[in-house]
Amino acid sequence: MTTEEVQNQIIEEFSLFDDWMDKYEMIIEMGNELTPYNEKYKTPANIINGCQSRVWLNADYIDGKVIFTADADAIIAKGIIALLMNILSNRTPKEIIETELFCIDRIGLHQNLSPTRANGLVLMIKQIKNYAIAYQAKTNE
Amino acid sequence: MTTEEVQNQIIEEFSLFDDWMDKYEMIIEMGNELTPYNEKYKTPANIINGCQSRVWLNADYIDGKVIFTADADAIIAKGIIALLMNILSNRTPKEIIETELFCIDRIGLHQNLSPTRANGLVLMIKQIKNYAIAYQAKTNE
Amino acid sequence: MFDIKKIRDDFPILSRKVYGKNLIYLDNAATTQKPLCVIEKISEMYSSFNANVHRAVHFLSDASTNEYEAARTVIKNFINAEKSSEIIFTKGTTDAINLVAFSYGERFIEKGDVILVAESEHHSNIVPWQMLCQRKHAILKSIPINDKGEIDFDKYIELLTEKVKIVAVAQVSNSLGTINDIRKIIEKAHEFNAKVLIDGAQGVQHFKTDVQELNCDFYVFSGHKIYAETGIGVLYGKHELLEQMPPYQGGGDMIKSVSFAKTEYADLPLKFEAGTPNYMGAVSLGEAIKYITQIDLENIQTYETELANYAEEKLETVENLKKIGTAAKKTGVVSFQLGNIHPYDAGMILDKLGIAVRTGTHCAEPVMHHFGILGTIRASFAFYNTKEEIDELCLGLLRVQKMFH
Amino acid sequence: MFDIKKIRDDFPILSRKVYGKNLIYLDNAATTQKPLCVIEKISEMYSSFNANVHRAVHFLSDASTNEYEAARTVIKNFINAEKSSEIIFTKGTTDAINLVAFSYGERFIEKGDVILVAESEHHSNIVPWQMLCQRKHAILKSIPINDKGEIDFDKYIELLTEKVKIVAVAQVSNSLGTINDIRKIIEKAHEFNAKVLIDGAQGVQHFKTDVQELNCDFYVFSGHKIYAETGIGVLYGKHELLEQMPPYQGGGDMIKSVSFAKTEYADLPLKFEAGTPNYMGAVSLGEAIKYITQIDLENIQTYETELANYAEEKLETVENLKKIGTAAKKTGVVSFQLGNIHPYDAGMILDKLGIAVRTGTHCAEPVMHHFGILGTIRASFAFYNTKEEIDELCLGLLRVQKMFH
Ligand SMILES: Cc1ncc(COP(=O)(O)O)c(C=O)c1O
Ligand SMILES: Cc1ncc(COP(=O)(O)O)c(C=O)c1O
Repeated sequence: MTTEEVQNQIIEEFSLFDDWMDKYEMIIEMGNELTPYNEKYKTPANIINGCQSRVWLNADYIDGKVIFTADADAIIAKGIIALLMNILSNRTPKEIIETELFCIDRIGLHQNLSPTRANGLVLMIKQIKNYAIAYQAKTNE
Repeated sequence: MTTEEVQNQIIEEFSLFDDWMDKYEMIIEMGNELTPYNEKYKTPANIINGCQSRVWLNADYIDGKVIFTADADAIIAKGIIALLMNILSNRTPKEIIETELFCIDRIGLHQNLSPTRANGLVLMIKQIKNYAIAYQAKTNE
Repeated sequence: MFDIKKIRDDFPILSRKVYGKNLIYLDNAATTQKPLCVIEKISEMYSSFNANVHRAVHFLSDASTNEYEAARTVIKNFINAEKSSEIIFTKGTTDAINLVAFSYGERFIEKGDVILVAESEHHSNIVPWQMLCQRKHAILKSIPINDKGEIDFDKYIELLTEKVKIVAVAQVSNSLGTINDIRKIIEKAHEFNAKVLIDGAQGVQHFKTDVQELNCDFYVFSGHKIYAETGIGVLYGKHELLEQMPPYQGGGDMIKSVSFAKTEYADLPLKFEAGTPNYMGAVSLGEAIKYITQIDLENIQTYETELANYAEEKLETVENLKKIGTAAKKTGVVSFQLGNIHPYDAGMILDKLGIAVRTGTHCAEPVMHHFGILGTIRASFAFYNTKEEIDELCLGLLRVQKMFH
Repeated sequence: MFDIKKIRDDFPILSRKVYGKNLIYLDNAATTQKPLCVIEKISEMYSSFNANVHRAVHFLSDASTNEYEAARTVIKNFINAEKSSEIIFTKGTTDAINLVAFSYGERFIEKGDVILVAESEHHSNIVPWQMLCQRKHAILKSIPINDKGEIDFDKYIELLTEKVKIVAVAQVSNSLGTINDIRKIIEKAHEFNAKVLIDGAQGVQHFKTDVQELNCDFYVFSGHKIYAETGIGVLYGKHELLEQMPPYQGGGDMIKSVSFAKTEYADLPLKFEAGTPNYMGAVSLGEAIKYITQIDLENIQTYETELANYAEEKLETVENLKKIGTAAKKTGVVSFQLGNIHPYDAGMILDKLGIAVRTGTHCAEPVMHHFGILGTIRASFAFYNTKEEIDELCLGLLRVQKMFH
């Protein structure tokens, strides 16, 4: 599936719910199901400091694909991370760089990603893209 | 005449004019008729620095009375000084201290004496009272 | 008479909806809402009386200068300063503390001097002193708090020596709500000839403050936390201290005369008000203080105390809720944790219910270190809040717990 | 299309009376009046969107933070900065210059360094540098002006040496109206590796400013002089310079983490915005800039130039009127003396006619020294002024002359 297809699927899943409470329940569930993050990667270098919720991000480059793992101490933040991992992990740098994250808006979670929310998620997306750019540069060397 | 009587007289004189222009003409005239100020008293110690118009004040204590002379470089300020001199110069310290300057308000010139007008007149009145207090203290020694 | 219905009607924002729900605004320690009279005063001033202050001879400038200086007098009376010239308008509490730290520090702080700051202070009452100490090679020490969130008075006394030049303490802690016994703190500091700055940002709006009776050397607060505009604050300082301090900023209005050879500074308060002051902010602050004076700060205090007691008790009934800050004397603020639910998660859910609380460290990280936590949920009250709103908060917290069971 | 009738209707204060006469407001260099859209935006924000910015997760805080940051972007685009983080909100021009003088000075100015400031600068662009030079034992030198009120470029070049670290010059002089050739000044300074601060307080509202094209290092201006609230101003600085500068004030929001042992500062722009910023002021500034952008700054410039030319010519017809400041390039301001009538006397009479002008030294005493005078009468224009108002001014001046014949 392309990143676009994954996003469309997510939008469809969320469209089943009218109520934000149900949406949040879903987000929370996704957070709980997130691939566990290796505690030894909870290094200062991997932390993305938002004022409110701490977010960790680790990247490995394997067989031309970037494998991200991530974690957050707040569950809602973690749920959104899970959602982002579904879309962006295990992709080529090119795919990652080219992906426009339209689904966040469409499922009504844009508030969580407003640059003024001090939760580190915007910075995390930036960081994901930066990794992709770096790995792409490496590949082209 | 008491300072009160002088003030009442001033109020009466000004009451002849409806128009502020005429009142200002009168003030200007009073300024022109002010007892000339001795240039040698234009010392830094005698200057009262308002932002806009410079005001000088000199005091002598003769036979139990305070004789003030004063000057200003703006004519309207000078006119108001003349008016104040008529009321307050050549009086005993006690008289000066006890005088309430009600006429300024009544003839509609309060704006010129608002503490926020940067013309030095409010500071001048303060200074006049300070001289009176100082001379009174001296007398009582 | 305290008529809560009427009072709520005075604040336009309180009738707005958030996500279709009634707004329940419990973030008053961050900033307060504005009564209609303040909002209208601002509009009226800009529509009829706007001109730069102090420097002109025309009608509008006179009018705005009069309003500006009248506001100064209102504030002087409100905190019972001796003179109007002791009231300096600043941008806010932070600006005021920086002014004192720089200007008093520049003149009086020397290498090896000690500055004492409570462990429970807001960053704005820590960092300026840190910066001063760095510049002057002075030493910043923290006065420990106990596990209720109260300043440890015995330890404070131990820290007091002849080397201590400044003690900087909040009237009320913004993260815990503790009312510090500033009278005793000031008295003791003065025995050692230390000067005391009281950060009144969370105190001045809750109870009557008398700077002369307290005998504090400096007192600071923010307009936006006492129902006025943003961008305005107050520094009160004792006249003889302000007189001795060099100016903080240079510019228009703070000088008597300027030449490239020599500049003479103006008298107080203008010496510390360089540039065009925020005269509209000051006027809004005067108006806000007139508004609460008319309601009467004692009535406000009575009502707020009742409300706070209700909140303290009611929150006890929420399972797994752990209060952070349990001082004997508190006001305005209840800070707590909800089981091991992340404050951010709780805040997100409460937000969706229309309830605005603050979550995180509240710009008081040393307090969080003290309690070994990353943050709290903080509900903070104003006199327009109601018991019903506190009930809604408690219901909201139950909902939160259900989601993160 | 520039419809002066419609524009005047946008400014509520312009229809007010003073002493029963129409207000003729010619004191725009001191502060400008506010369009209704700005006044209404302030009311609307306080009535519906007020909450402290940056630190909360609730709806209102989000809304006000978004408005605040949107204003930053509007300003970035308006002066064509490269990044939003180069836009620092300050209290005003004076505050911004003090920030640079302190922070850049703290890091980069050493004993014996030279700072150049034009003789025609506003006190706010002199005194902060004087204070810096005093602290650092650096040397403040003034760039002379000629008798037209223009910076003497040859003398400027003579003053430039490797010792010169900062050149601080106004885009437009507030007392004379001279438009300085800042492009050339900046270029020359950079040849000597000096940094240049441009005081845009009297420029930014009159013509399009592009900080990247100018290549200035710092650019500052005040909100209240560009149709926005008091208490807000802007410091633009090149990113790499701001990065290297230490913070100016300490407090909430400007830090990453605080402990008594160590404090880490936040990234730009927050590093320089300690404490609760004047977010409402910033929003009003964004709104004001949107308003003039919609009218189009080029239309404004065309109209204002026409108006200024008319004023310059018309005032020539007043007997005994002597202009102070006759630069080839001028904008916004006409400064003059009327025979030997004291400016204060003239101002008092004009005031009674409903005409607001400024009299005195205009916070630029060195200029007055240069011309050997104590002060001037200054009429300053905005795009809501009209030729009829200038006619009224001239009639008023005749009246003044009659009174003090
Ligand atoms: C050229 C210039 N610089 C600086 C200032 C100071 O601006 P503010 O008083 O808004 O800080 C002014 C205005 O008075 C000015 O005209
Ligand atoms: C106790 C205390 N001190 C200082 C401040 C800083 O105030 P401001 O941000 O208005 O400068 C605050 C508010 O955040 C506070 O609560």
